[in-house]
Amino acid sequence: MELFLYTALFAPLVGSLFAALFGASPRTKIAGIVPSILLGVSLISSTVLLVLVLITGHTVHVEMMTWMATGDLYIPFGFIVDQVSVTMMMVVTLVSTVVHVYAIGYMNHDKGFNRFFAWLSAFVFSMMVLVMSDNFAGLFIGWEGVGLCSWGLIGFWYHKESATWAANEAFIMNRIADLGMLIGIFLIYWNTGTLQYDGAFAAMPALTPETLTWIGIFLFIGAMGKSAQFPLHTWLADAMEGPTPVSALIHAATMVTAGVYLVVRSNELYSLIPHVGLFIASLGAFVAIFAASMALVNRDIKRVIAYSTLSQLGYMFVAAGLGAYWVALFHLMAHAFFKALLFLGAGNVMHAMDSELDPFKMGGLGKTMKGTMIMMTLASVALAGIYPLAGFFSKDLILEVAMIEHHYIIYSVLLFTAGLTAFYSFRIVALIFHGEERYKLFGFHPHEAYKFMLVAMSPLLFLAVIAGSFKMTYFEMVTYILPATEYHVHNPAIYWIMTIGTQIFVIISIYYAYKIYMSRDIKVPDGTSKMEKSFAYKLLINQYYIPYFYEECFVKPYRELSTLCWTKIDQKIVDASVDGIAKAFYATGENTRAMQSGNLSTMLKWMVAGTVALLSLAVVFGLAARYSGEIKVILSGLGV
Amino acid sequence: MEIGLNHYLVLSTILFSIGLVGVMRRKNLLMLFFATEILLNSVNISFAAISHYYGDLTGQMFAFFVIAIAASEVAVGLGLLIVWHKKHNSIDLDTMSMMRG
Amino acid sequence: MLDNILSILIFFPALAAVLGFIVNKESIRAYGVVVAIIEFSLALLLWFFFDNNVSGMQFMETIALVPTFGINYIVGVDGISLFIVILAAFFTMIGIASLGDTKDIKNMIITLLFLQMTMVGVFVALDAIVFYVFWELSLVPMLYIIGAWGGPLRIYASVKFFLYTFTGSLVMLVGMLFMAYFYYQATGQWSFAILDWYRLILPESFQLWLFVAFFFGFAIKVPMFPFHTWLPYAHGQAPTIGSVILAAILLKMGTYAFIRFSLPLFPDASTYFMFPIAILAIIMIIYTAMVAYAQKDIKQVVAYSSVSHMGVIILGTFALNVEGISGSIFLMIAHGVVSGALFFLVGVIYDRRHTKMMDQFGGLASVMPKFATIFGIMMMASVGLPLTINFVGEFLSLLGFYQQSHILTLLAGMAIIVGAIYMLSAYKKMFFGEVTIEENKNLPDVNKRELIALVPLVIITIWLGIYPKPLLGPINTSVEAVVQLMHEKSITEEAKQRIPNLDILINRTSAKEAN
Amino acid sequence: MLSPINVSIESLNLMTLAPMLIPIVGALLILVIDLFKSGQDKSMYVMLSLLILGIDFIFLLEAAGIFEKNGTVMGVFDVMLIDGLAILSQFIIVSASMLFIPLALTQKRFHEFSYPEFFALFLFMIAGFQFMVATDNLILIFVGLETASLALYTLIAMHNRDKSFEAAVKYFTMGALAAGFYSFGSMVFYALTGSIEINQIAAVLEANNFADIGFVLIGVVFMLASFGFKLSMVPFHTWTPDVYEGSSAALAGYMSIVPKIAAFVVAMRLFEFLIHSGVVWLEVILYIGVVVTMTMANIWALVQSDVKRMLAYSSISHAGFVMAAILIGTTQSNSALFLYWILFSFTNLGSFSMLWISRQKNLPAGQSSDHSYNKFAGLVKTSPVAASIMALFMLSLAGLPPFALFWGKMYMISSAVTGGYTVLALIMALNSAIAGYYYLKLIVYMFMKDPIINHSGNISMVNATLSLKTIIGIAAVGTIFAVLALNSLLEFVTAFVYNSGY
Repeated sequence: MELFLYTALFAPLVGSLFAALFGASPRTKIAGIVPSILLGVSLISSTVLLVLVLITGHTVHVEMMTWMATGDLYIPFGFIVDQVSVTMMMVVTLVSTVVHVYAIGYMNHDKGFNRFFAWLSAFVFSMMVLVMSDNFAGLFIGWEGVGLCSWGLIGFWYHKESATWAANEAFIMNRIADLGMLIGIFLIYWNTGTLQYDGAFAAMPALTPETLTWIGIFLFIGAMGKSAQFPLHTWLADAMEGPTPVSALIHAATMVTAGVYLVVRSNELYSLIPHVGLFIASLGAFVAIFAASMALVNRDIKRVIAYSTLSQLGYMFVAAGLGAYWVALFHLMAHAFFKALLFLGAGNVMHAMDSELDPFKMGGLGKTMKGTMIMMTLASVALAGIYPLAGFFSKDLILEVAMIEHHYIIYSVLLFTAGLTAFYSFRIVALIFHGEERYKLFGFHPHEAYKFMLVAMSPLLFLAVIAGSFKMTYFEMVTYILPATEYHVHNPAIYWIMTIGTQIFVIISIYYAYKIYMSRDIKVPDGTSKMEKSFAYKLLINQYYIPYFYEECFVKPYRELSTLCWTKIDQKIVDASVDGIAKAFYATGENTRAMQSGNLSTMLKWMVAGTVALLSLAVVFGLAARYSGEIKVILSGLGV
Repeated sequence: MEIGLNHYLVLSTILFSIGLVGVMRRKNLLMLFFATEILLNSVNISFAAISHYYGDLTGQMFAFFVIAIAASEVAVGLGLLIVWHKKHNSIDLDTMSMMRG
Repeated sequence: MLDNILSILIFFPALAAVLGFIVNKESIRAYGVVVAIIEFSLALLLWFFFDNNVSGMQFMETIALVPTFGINYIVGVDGISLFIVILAAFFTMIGIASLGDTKDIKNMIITLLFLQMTMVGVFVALDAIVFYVFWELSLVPMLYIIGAWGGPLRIYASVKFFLYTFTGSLVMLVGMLFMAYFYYQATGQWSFAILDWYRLILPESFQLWLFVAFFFGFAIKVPMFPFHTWLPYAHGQAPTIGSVILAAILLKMGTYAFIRFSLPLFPDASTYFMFPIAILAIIMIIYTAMVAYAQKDIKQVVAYSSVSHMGVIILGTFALNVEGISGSIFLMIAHGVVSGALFFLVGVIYDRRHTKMMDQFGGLASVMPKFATIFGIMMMASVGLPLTINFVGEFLSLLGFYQQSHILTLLAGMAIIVGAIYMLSAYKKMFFGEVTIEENKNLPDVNKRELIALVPLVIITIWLGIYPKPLLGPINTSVEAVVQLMHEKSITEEAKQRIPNLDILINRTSAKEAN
Repeated sequence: MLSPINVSIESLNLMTLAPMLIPIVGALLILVIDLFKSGQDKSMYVMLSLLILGIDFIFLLEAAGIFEKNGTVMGVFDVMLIDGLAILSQFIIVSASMLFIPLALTQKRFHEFSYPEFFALFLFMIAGFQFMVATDNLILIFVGLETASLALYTLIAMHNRDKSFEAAVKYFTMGALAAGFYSFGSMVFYALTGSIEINQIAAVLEANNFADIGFVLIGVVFMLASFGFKLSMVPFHTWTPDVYEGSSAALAGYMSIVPKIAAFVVAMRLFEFLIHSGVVWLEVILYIGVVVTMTMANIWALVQSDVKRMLAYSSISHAGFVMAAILIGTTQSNSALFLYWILFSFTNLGSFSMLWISRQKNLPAGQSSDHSYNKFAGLVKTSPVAASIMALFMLSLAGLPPFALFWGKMYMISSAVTGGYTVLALIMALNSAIAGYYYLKLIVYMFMKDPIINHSGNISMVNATLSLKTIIGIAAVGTIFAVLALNSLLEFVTAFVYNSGY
């Protein structure tokens, strides 16, 4: 079994290195194909492992070699394949294989073709390390690795200022979160004495609640960074600067879900500290609606999808926070499929509209791009959670969880968000594929993407449709290690009301979306319409002014402070004082060298003066010595 | 009153001070040498007086040595002075300040 | 041969340098390279015969110099110094090998060889005075290198470098003389041998004063805030090779000396001053990182970044536990490799464009892809990405200090954020965006000679990042001995409980006596 | 009624007198030779005086042997006093002179060496210094002092330049004043104790344990003044830079070593018993004097533009540094003094000889002085060896290990530490840091600047001859390998100092 494990893990690395060989040379198909094939291999071996775990329930655990060992610290390169990680492995390998194949077509004309695949496979490798590692340090390796790769891929078109800026923003924001994670790791080490999952979690029940709370908080800060939870969310939307396959793979399916994975992975910790869990859940709920609201008005299809990702992550955190770890994981998996699909569809559209992103400039594309339309529509349906598609099973489950755990506020928030979700998803679907063909005004000549790209997307489509039916099997499997709580509203009445109600609500929203955005008189907004003048619109389109806020309150001050530190403190104070001392000596010399006037009689005067000075001192001392008694008397008289 | 040791000492101190003042004030090299002579001889007086007071000859020996040394100093000094005068035909101190700082 | 391999390591380059005066100008480079290679292979030999399980000094040699005053020529290596010695040999080698066409290259190479002697000497000396001799002597070649081959401000920079360090070390000398005097009072005989001093337990008040005296010498060398201002000038003006050696080896002398002298000699004082120094270190980390961010000259960025990293090293050193100290020693090596490589890279671009101003570049990634890649790897190493050499060191240092103070470590951890900020923005300025300036349009990519220097460094960076064990093992062994010694020597309660007791038996015997 | 004097020759034991007599006899010999057959070449005189000094040296070894056997020896009506200090200082005096005299054999012809009187006076001067150190009788000290000084004035003047005359006159006049101070001081002591032998003075003063301290201090002040002049302590130092600049580089180097060590020995004899018997005032004054002297001199040296003048100030500062030994007054410090001075004499003589070797006949065009910094700019390009050697001496003077002077500095500072003068130790250390700057300045000029004056090839060697090169070679070797000789030197010095009760 180790063999499969290592293949699953290292095949992507090999692919990446292979592509990297061609890094400098002009684009060659081979640099794209070989990594894709290797990913296929990785996918197969992951499947084998999945089957094994599914059937036998055994887990594979290997320790490759020592990494760091000093003092009491011992960190190996250890990898584990258990129910949780195998899920992630499946998701990662599957989606990335699809994306690779898709990208061969998508990046066809890009001169950075080879570089792209090197980065992409490298990303998959680090993601695999992240999910397969059996200790926190290994996790951190993957954690930083995916950060690096996403930096490289967001900034893939490095000649674009916005792209590179977004890349750095993403990296630095993740770094902020990583610091939290690092501290969490330190806490775990100094309290449990190991960084191995099993050891650490085994030791945790013995620890004091506040220690655990701190650990939980710091680890979650790490998770917030990767999963772009508020307030560290701004980078995700900007990350859409990267090529669309990247968005599909990294910023929808895999990397951003790492945070959820972390929380699920440390469920034993979080189940000890429910209050932190509740906080996570609340934050999740907030982010869900917060992101959805921004998605309502945005005029950039990729950003809309990004926000929806954000909001779906919120759902997952609600589930995880409320202790329904397997639900979170399940939604993670389902979401990965349809969200990737959605992104790839958006990619096709972009291709067709040569990188135009404003849906208002499209419309009626359905005629030219049937395949894409079908896929995106189905994906949106799934996302909206209509029976019997994947979204229904995973998402509504989360609602039920909230209900059963009696967190009605969270429940209602999520419910409302479900409506919003449906609305904005179909808003863009409508704007893109239906209604008047506005793109003609802008002289675009859309065309459907390559066949094989569509074919590549089809597995995702398939899964997006049927994933829901795996629910029970999955439950059986994953609850080997996750707390097995069935979430069922036992009162059938309420259950049905809930379900039907939700469905109706969602459908209504969809209907409204179509009604508004399919109407003939949709114009490209020019900032004149009443809605655009409204405060709410401004607030939303500007992402609640949070990016401006960050720019004003962190970025600018930091830059100014740095300049100040350099020009003022470092040069004017620290350095100047050092030079000042030296200068002082030199100046003293310059000023006193006049003493050496070179005139003989001055010299003689100096000698005599010196002698006289000494003499007077001597006399004073002598007198003092002689009359010491009297002096004492006088001093005592003075009361000294 | 008859003259005691202290009077001699006071006298020599006064002479010494005069010598010092001369050394400081005089700008003429020759006068400067005279002043130094005064210094040494003032000391001689008190040496003689003290040795008489203690009644041993050491002091007077010292005085003799001082005289001898004074003489040789004058010899060297005048030599230098003459050379200087040849070169600059002046023996004013202020002419000699080529080196300074 | 092995019995006095250390002396050979020290004096072989010096001898070669003296003979170098005779060698013809044309073939001096080859000569230098060969000598450096021999030296390096000797260093590797040393590593090969080094016994990883001995915590004490190995290959010790003792020659009486001034026995009446207790000055003896004593040298030896342990896990702490071994790798820095190898690093010094290594950097001199690739430094000479990759030396571009410089004016009077003969003097340069001879100076480098002398410099190598002093560097090796500092790290293997086990007698305070011998240590001091090499410590001071190392200033002279560096002074010459900066002053003769440097930029416009070179004389100011070199003199500042010399005098600043010289002043600090004179205070340190007074401290050493005091230490010897105390030893004399305690035992009735003079001795400057460090291993003798280790046995001396001083009252706390003495420790505090001596610690301060030594601190001046070391802190200026490191350099610690606020004594760091000589460094930007030195780096800014020095030729590439000068900066490389300075950053890679010379700065390590200070941090090494902290571990060799301050900690074992004054455990209580070290505990007493731990927090003040940690705060200084944190200022170094954050403040200099911000200053680095404000720079317009890429070389200055790297210079300030190395100050920032030295802050982490200091922090790890004063964690006073095995994890931290091992981490800081490993980080010394790591920072040597990485910042050395970065200075090489800056030199590469400087040779092409004769400017170091970042606004003169932009979009280089498309012009010089190889260069951009290597620079990228090294930058990522410098911001401490896992599986690069730097991460191991930083992780361990911070991990170690976390035991002493949580909040301070949190602050120090900002290193990974601020570091990323200045490095990434610098990289963005230089390599990303469109190529705007005409001269940059067709710059040649890195050539063979430069690759000779850079490729090994990249390999080391990755290799030791993935598999640090070969270094961490010996380091750990020796550090455990040091920590144990500190614990046993410490007299105050606080020190006793801050410095962990490993209850291991220290064997200070050299390998020879051991078997 | 006077009784006939009857003294046995043994009780005189004239051996004690021999080392002084030899140079005197030699000097007379030279004069006589000139009388009979004038116009001999200088080389003959040089070698002759070298031989004489050699003999003197051998006799010194003899004396040293005697001392090691049976300690301190008095002689010639107990006027001569041959103890460790005397022998050590005479060793330094004679060997430094032996290193100096070959410097007369220069490439260029210099006026003074053509006179045999030069060499005669030189030998007289040495005799004077030897007398000065080999007695504790104030008269004899005075005589020795003056003999030496008068000879020295003349030697300076014989360089026969305006500057040298000026220097001679200045030195002479101030010397005369100092002589006045000296005689007055000794008069005071005589008045107080009725004796002119230091050990007896000490005995008497301690007997009535410093009854009228006031007068003692007055005496001390005048002694301080006169020796302050000899040792060029601030503010009695003003003559030093001018005289050094005025006289030839070689002689300047000589002056920075030999007269000072003589004066140091006397000062040691005179002041240490006072300090040990707890005259706090003197301790304070010396403390101030030492610190001011070394610091101020360093600071003035910073701003000099002429190397020789810089070295003058630097040697003032060194003198101040060493004066600390007398203040500390432990055996270690006193032996540190001698150790320091031996090492210093090597280095300093070496560096002055480097100036001497680069000395043209007349001032180079566009130069205000013989040895301006500019003259040495870019020396490494024209003659690297010379530059390296000069740099070596500079580094040694700056106290950079492992060169000679570092060990002296280290031992001196260590003696301050052990003597309990912590602050002083720090000040001494930091002063070497200040001093570092101006020594470095020369190195910077030589190694890092481009030639300013376009000198044709080896300006640094115009005056070079084999003998000069030899001397410099000796100095350089001594400077580099000092550490090897250090142990034996230290043992030797310490033994001598200790056995003579200091």
